[in-house]
Amino acid sequence: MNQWASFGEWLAMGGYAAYVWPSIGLAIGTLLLNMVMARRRHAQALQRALRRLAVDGNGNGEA
Amino acid sequence: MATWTWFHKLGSPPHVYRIAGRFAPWFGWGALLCIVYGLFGGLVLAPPDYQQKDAFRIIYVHAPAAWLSLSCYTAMAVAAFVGLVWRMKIAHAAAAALAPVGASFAFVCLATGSLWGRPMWGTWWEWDARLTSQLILLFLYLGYMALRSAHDDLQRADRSSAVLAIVGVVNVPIIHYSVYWWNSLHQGATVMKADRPSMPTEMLVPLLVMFLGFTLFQLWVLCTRLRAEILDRERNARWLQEQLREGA
Amino acid sequence: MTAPTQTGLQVQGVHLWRGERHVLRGVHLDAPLGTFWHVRGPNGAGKTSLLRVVAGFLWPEDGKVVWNGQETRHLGDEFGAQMACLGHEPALKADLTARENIRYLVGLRRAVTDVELDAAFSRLGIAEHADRPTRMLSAGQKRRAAMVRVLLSDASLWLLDEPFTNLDVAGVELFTGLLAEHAAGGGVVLATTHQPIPAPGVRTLELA
Amino acid sequence: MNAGEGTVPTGMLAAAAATFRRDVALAFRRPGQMLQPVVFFLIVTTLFPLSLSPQLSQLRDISPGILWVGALLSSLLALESLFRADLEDGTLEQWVISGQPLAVQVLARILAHWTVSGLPLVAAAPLVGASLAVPASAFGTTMLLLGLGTLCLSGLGAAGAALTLGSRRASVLLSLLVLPLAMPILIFGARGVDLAILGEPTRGPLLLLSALTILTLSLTPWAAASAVRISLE
Repeated sequence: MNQWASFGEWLAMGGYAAYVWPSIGLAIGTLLLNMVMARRRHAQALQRALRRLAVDGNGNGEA
Repeated sequence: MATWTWFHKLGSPPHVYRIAGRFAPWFGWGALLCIVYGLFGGLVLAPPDYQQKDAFRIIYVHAPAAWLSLSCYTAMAVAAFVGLVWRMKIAHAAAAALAPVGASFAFVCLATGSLWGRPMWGTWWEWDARLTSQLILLFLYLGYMALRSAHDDLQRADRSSAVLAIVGVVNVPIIHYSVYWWNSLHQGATVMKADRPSMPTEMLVPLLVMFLGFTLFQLWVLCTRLRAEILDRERNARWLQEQLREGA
Repeated sequence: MTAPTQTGLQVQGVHLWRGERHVLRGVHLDAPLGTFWHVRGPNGAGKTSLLRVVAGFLWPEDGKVVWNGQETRHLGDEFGAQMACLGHEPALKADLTARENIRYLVGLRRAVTDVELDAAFSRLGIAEHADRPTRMLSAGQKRRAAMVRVLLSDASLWLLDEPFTNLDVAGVELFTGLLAEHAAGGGVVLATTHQPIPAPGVRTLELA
Repeated sequence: MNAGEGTVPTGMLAAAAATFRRDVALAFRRPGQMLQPVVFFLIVTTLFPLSLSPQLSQLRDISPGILWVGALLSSLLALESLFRADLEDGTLEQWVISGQPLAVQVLARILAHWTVSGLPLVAAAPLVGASLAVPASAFGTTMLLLGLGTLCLSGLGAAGAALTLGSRRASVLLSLLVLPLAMPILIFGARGVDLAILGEPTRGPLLLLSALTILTLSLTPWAAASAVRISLE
C-alpha cells in the first residue's frame, strides 16, 4: 500500500519538495493564523463588553 | 409558520450568540479531523499524477482554498442582502465575520497556484484564466475590507460594505467569463488540467475530505467571529449583561 | 371601512441610538393637521435627530412615524412629496442663481411658473437678488431663498431645523408669520429653535 | 400661497430631465473643470511613449491598452466628487425627499456626468490614437467603444462614489472599489480597439461591451441610491 520506499523519499516528493511543502505549509499556516486571529478577536470583544458592563453595569443598559 | 419562526429566531442576537457558541467546537474539531485525514490521504496514500508526478499534490490545498474563497464571497453577499433588506444586524455581523477568512483563502489559492505553476510553466506567475480571476477576487475582498474600515460608524460601515458586496457578487461571474474569454483569445487552455472528475477515487476522496475540512473551518471561524461582532453591535442590550455575568 | 384614518403626523414611541448615546427615548407626538409645534431642548437632546427620523433619513430602532394614518416607512417616495425640509444647509448650488436653484428644486415636485417664483421671492424680500449667483448672497439671503423653496413646495408637512439662524429681526417675524399661516392653512409645522416663537397657538414638544 | 391650487405634479422622466439639464448647466458654469479629465488623459497617454519607445510600430501594438487605461483613469478622476458637493451643500437631501425615485435621479446624474466628462475623452481619443499610430480607419470604432466604456464606468463609479461619501481619502478608496469591477470593460474595449486597428470585424467586443453597459446602467443606480441613503443617515 505504501508507495514510498523511505521517509526521505516521501520528503523529496519526487523532486517537487520545494513546491509542495511550501504550499502545504502556507495553507496550514494561514489556517492557524485565521484561528488565532478569530479567537483573539472574540476575546477582545468580550473584554470590551465586560469593561463596558463594569462601567455602567447598573444604569442605562435597557434594551 | 415554522420556517418563519426559524428565520425570525436567527434575527435575535442572544439566540444566535448561544447557538454559535454551541456549534463552534463541533465545526472546529470536525475541521481538524478532516484536514488531517485529507492531507494524510493526499500526501501519503494517493498515487502521483501520471503527468505532473507529485507536484499535483498541491491541489489538496489549492482547490479547497479556491472553492472557499468564492463560497465565502457569495455567503457574504447573501448575508449583506439579508442585512440590507430585512435590516438584521446579525446578517451584517456574519458578513463582517466572513470577509477576513475569505480573503485569506483567496490569498492561499493564489500563492499555491503560483507555487504549483512554477514547475509546470517555469515561471512564478502565468496570466492563466483561473489565477487571474482569482487575483481579481482577492482585489474585491481587499476593496470590501478597505471600505468597511473607511467608515468609523459601525452601522454605516455595515450597510455600505453590504451594497459593495452585492454589486461585487453580481460582477464575479462577469469578471470570470470575461477573463476566460480574454485568456482564450491569446493562448490555448493551459496545461494545468488536473480537473477533479477525471481523478481516480483514491486521489479524489482525500480532496473531497479536504473540501469538507476547509468548509468546517470556515464555519468555525464564522461562529467565533460572529460572536465577537455581535458583542460589538449589541452594546446596550439587556440580554448581554445576563449572558456575560454567567460567563461567556 | 376601517376607523377614520387619523390625519396629520403621529410619532409613536421612537427610540434612537447614535453610537453609544440613547438620543431619542420613547418620543411621542400627536400633531394633527393645522398645528404648529416648537421642538425645544438643550443641545444634543436630539432635536435634529427627531426631524431626520420624521423625514425618513434616520430609521428609529423602535417605534414608528405615521402620516395620515399610514406608516411613513411604507409610504416611501410618496411621503417625500408631501414634506418640505429646511436643514442647516440652504441646499443651493453656489454657481447657479437663486431662481435657477429654486426652479429646479421645486420643479422636481411640480410645474412652477416664473410668476409664482417672482411672487415668492418678493414675499421673502429678496426679489432683487433672485438672479445673482447664490455665491454672492449673504447667509440670511440664502436662508430666505431656501424658505422660498419650502413655500412653493406644496408640502403640507414642514420640518424646519433652526429656521431663524442668520435671520435679522424682520426675517424672524416674516418666517414666524409664514409658519403660522401654513399651520393655519391646514399644514403641520415642526420647528426646532432655541428662541421663543411668538406666534399664537404654538405647542411645544420638550426633549429631555 | 398654500398648498395645491391644481398644480401639475412633475413626472419621473421630467424630473430626471430637469436634473440632467441642471447638472450640465452647472458643469458649463466652470468650463475649466470640465477639461481637467481630458488634459489628464492626454498627459497619461504621453507617458507611455516616453517610458517605452518612440517606434510607432511598437506603440501601435500596445495602443489599445494605453487608450483604455488612460480613459478609465481619467474618468475615474472625475467620478470622485460626483455626490460630494451635493452632500455638503444639502442638495443631495432634497433629492431623497423630492418625491421622485432616487435611483432615477442618480441615473440622470450618471448620464449628465458622462456627457460632461466621458464625451470629451471620446472626442480626444482620435488625437491620442494618432499619436500612437492608430490608423484613422479605426477611429470610429474606437470612439464608439470608448463612449460605451466610459458610460459603463460612470455607472460603476457612481455606486463607488456614493459608497465612499462618508469616508476620508475617498479617491484612493474609489479606485480600489471600482477598478476590479471595471476590468471586463477594459478587456472587451481593448480587444475591440485591437481588432479595429487590424481592420477585422469588431462586432463581438462591441456587442459584449454594449450588453455590459446596459446591465451596469440598469443595476448601479439602485446600488448608488441605497448608498446615498446610507450616507445621509
